[in-house]
Amino acid sequence: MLLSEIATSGPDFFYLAPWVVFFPVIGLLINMIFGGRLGEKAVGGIASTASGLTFVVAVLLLISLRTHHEGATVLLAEWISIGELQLDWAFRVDTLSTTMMLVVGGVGTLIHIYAIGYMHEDVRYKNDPGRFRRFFAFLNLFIAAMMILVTGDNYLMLFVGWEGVGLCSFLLIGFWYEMDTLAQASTANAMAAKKAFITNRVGDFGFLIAGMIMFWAFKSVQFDTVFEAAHHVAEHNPGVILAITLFMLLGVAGKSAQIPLYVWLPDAMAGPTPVSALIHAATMVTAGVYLVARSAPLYTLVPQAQFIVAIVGGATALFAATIAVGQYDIKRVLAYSTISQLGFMVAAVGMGAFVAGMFHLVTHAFFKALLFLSAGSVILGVERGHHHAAHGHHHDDHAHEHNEVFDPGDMRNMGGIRKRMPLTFWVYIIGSLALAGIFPLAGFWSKDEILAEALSLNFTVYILLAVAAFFTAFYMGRQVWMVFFGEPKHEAAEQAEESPPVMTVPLMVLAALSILGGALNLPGLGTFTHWIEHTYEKFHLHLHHGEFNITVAITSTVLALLAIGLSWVLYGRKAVTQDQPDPLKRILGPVFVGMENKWWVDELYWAVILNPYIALARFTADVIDWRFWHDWFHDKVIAGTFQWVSRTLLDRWFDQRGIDGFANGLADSTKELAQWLRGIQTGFVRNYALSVFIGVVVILGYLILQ
Amino acid sequence: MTPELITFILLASIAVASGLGMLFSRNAVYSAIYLIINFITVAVFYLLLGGAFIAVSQVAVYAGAIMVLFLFVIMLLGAEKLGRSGDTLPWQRPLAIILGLGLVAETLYILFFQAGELVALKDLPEGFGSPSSVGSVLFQEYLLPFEVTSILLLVAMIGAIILTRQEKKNAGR
Amino acid sequence: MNPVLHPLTLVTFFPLLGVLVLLFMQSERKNALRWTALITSLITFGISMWLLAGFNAQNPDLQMVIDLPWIQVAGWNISYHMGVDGLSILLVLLTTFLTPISILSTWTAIEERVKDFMLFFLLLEVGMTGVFLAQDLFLFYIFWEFTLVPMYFLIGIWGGPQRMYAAIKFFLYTMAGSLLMLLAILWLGIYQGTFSVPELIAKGGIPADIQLWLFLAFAAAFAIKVPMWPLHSWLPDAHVEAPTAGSVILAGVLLKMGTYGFVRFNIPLFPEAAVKAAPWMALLAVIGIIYGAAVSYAQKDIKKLVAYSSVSHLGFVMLGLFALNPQGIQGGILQMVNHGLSTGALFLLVGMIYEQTHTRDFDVYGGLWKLTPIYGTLMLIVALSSMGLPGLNGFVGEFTILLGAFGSESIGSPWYAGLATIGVILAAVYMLYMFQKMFLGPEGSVVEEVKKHGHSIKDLNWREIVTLVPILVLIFWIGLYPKPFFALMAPTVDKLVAAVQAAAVAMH
Amino acid sequence: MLPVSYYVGLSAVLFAIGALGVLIRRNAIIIFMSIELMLNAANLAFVAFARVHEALSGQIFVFFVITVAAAEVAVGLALIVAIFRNKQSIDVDQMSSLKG
Repeated sequence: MLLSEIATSGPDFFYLAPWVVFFPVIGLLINMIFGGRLGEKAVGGIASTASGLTFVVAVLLLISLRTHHEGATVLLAEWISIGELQLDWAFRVDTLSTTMMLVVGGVGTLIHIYAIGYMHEDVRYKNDPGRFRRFFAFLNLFIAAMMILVTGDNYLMLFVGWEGVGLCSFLLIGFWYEMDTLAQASTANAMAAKKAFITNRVGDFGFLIAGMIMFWAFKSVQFDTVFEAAHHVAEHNPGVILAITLFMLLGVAGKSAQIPLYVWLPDAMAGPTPVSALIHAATMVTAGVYLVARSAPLYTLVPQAQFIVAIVGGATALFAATIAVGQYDIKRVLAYSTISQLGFMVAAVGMGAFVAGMFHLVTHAFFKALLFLSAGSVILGVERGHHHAAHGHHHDDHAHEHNEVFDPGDMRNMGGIRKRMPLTFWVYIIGSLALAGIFPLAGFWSKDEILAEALSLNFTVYILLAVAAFFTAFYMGRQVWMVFFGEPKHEAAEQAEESPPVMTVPLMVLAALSILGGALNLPGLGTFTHWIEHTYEKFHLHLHHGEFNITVAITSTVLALLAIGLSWVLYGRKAVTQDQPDPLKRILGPVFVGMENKWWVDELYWAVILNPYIALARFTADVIDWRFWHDWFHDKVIAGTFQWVSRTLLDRWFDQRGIDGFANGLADSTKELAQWLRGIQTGFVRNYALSVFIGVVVILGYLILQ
Repeated sequence: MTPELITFILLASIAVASGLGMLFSRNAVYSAIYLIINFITVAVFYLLLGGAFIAVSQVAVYAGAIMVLFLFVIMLLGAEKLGRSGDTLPWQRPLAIILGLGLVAETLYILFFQAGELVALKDLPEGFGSPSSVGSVLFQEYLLPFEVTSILLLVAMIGAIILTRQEKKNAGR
Repeated sequence: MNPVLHPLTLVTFFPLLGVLVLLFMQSERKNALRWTALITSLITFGISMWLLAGFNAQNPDLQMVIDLPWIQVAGWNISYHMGVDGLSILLVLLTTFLTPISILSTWTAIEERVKDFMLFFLLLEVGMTGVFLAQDLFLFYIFWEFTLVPMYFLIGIWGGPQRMYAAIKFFLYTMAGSLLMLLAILWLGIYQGTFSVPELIAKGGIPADIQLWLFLAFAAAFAIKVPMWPLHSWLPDAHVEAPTAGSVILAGVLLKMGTYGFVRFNIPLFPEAAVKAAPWMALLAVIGIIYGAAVSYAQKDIKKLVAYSSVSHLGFVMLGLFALNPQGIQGGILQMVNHGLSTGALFLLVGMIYEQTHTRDFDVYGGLWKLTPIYGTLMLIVALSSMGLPGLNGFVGEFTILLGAFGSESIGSPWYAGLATIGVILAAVYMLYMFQKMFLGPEGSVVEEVKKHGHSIKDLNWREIVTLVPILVLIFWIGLYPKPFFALMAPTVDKLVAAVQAAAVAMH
Repeated sequence: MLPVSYYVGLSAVLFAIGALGVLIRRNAIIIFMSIELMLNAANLAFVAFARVHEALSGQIFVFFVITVAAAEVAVGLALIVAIFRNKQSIDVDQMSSLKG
């Protein structure tokens, strides 16, 4: 290639795309096979390097895409090919997938590095250092699966990653599988992991059905083929597209924790904090948003589906935000916040504001990862403090120290931590403000874009989202006041300690990104919009260009500030401790009880779905299959009838009285004869000889007489 | 009464008497000696009937070799006397005697009343029953049976050795 | 070619050579016996590889056919007719592949009457391979019934406490079905004048009403073997009582004889009846999928859970076969292999822990992952494969089956496949339940129990890992790159589908 | 020359005595000797008939009988020795394991 050509066409690194999967797999294998002999540093280093290399590849792809907007598809191998069904292992590089790769690789690497420090302490506190290696193996597996998800060139390959990340989520939620979140022996974490996987499977069921309808409608599940034929199919059979998109929504609801399948995400906080940050905030849960954005050519054809998606997103955003207000666990608040923010994104992509949704996805990845990691830093700091405090008391109340179950994540145990952990405090403030949507942090720009789009596209959703945004600012304010300000409410918080640099440096990087992330898509410039549009150009998809709306921006900023002020009134002036009710409870009464108890949705699911299924399964297994079918029908009816026929009918009546009467008579007479004949067999040789001799004499006599 | 008849009666009485002696003597050694006497008288009968070679064989093989073997075994086992420990078959003995007499009666009846007298009309040719004449028949007409007999003897010999060999149980290996 | 050295004869009857050698060995020399059986089965596997090398994947017809007249009395043309094609090659390979693995798994598990065990095992291999290769109905029937005998003894001698009940039930149940099949075989042999399957297919022309009866008679034998709901009652008994290796072979191969029978005999011999019966078979399959999954979940015994999961998995296979389109049938055949691998591996794994703990009760297990990380990892992979995680073998089979059934014309409605997809969720429910109960949570009481006997629960040893690794390799291979496996059967399946379609068109 | 019938009659008497010995006595050795006596009686008949028919075959037969008898005695006595070793007795009544 000539130099000039390179200059004009730019470098082309598309062939590197499969390496985004290979690098983490290599890292995973190295750690699994040799990890036992390597130290913690090496294991963490290898895993982080593997993750870092994927980021490098993603950056190279980004560079290539700047000149080759159309992207490329890298074919690795044929996968399944039966008749019309042609599925390949093919990697799709375009602006949309590369955005995801950058987020996954970038945030993933930072979290890997952070985890070296975090897991070092975590495995020490929980008394199982051998588990360090497994954590990083799982983390690399996750990166690989997530990369498959975002780079897949067909729906089925996307589904491979889709379930793969679900598996990693399961493994990592259940990382401390023998305890609960308070490190007490229990199956709670394992149950949470199982819950996550099965809830996701319900979503995957929708995905699979969507895939099957798609195949029989389009005879393909490859993106380009499907999207190109979508118009044609929609004209003849719009119901098919509607069905596909709605079933796909079920998948989205599972993976991205939307109503009605969001229930797994709060429980997923049982996993170590880096996992919560990486999987359950920044990357995996956004897969649903990515899926809708990827399927934009389908969704734009069916406004009904779009409406439903948007409503689901908006409702989730508000619903989860209300629950977040009533939570006391620092990570649980963030978890509901994540659900709420995912609702924002889903609502955005549902309305057709794909760029806004993706933009919020990116900025959210920054500040939510930051928040989770800082929360982890806080928890570890409090834990260290608890450790110190316990050692201080070592002499006087030894027994008490061991019996007390201390929850380092309960915000009611904290307070005044800003003095003990200043660095964590500052980055947390940045993350919170970004999430609350305060100018000029990243969250402001992206959330505002969504709200502006909503105002023009779907007013109901706008109302839902605006109220949700108000709640967002409120619960973040509540959290910050409770955790960082006021006086320490527990001696552990009093003695909390700042985290080591291996943890704080990634925090600072993420804080910087949370501040500057908005620059990606400033109003007027629209860098990110143009960038994403390249992907949709091919399908002649005309995206709705949301204009910056100053009214919306001001309204939401005022709302946010109002909410923060309100939270200061309630929580900033007076500390809330474990034994006294939340100040909000006095005002809201039963409504707050509902928020505290997550509106009893889990209980509802147990009552309506899980318990009936378990009862039905037990009934089927025990009564129908075993007692009725196995024991009664087979053993009693079939075998019993046979035995009755053979024993009673044939044997006792027919055989014993009829045939046996005759046969036994014969047998008995034979027996008697034999008994008599037996006497002749004396066993004496002489006796036998006598018989012979008798024979001789008799025969001779006979001959004479003849 | 011809001298021939006298000789016959005399010898026959000895044969029958020695047979009965064998039958009824308590001591097995006596039985064996009675049997030897019996064999020798029979050998004399062979001579009278023109079987010189057979007579000699009878004395040498039967009265000599076989009976010596008997005596040898009797003495080896110390089984000269057998205690009478109640007859297990009480009716065997009378029945056997009756049957034995019956058999003799039947045979004699056949011989003397049905078949008619068997009389040797001619004189024997020269050398009848001599070793050379017996030998020539034996090695011409009866060569194969003769050879088979040798195998029989060999087998009997081996059999006897194996049967009497002391089994060395649990020794060695 | 010399009929004795013909590859099909060799691959079928080579284990008999091992049987002959075993007969002359002392029964106390257990290790020598084990090695002999293992090497015999490995050589048989080698022969099957040679068979594969000579197999032409492009040819849709029977290959390496050997056809010698055997019993030609009174117009009965029974022949020694063997052949292999795309429908059977994978199953033959599965048989020869799983046999050495099962033998290896008995190394320490079977200590009593090792000689007899190995004898029966090799005899069983002869029967199973013969079933997949026989192309003469009479010969097939002989092999089919022959497999019962060694399996009966394997369960009845080396089984659990209820072994005689289970063995007799297994025997009678299967026998009852086969007798109906024998009647149908005799009808075909007498009225069609031949027992040769290809000839019968070529001849066709069986009146539709008779076809239906013959179809049902064959189906009775095969459905019991599969087992299709509601004829599955013998399966949990047989599985729970059988020794580990017996369970592996039972699940891995013997059940496949039923599904194989459907695709080899029922569908091509009676295409019109098959098309007519497809919705009903699909209905039974879907009920089996859901029912098996639900019942699995409620089990307290690990082996029983796996046994009922077979009912569910084989429901998928049946659903695929009666989709009567390429996706469904190819997926169904591949899923037979997948089920053989993953359920076989599950039984192996359960057997391995049972050897140490002597209990299969879920309630006493828990937290094993900490004690046995390798065992836990392998179990996880196999469980994931069994519940159809994409990237592992189970998914490829299940997805193609569901896809085929979803658009199948003969089934006629996507509802069946839609409902069957719920089985995918339920599979996750019971598999994860099993995994969680055994490996996650705090340590179960069994750990203490084992300690009381002066042992501690040990992780897998090298022999056990070697037993499992080949299966794992295939699990990943089929999951990631199933193309060579599909390529083996594609032409044959296409031909079969074309024949059935033609029959379906002729019907209307 | 005496009629040969006399000799045959004598052989019959001797045979009967031998048979009686087999039937009456319990000592295995004496039973054996009785059998020898019976063989001898038969031999005598053979030789007598050979004299009547002037054929040497009769005498040859006697020769064979003697040979067979020798073999028989060798094996028979060996058996007796073996039995004696096991049972410390040669009473045939004690060897009755064929009793039905």
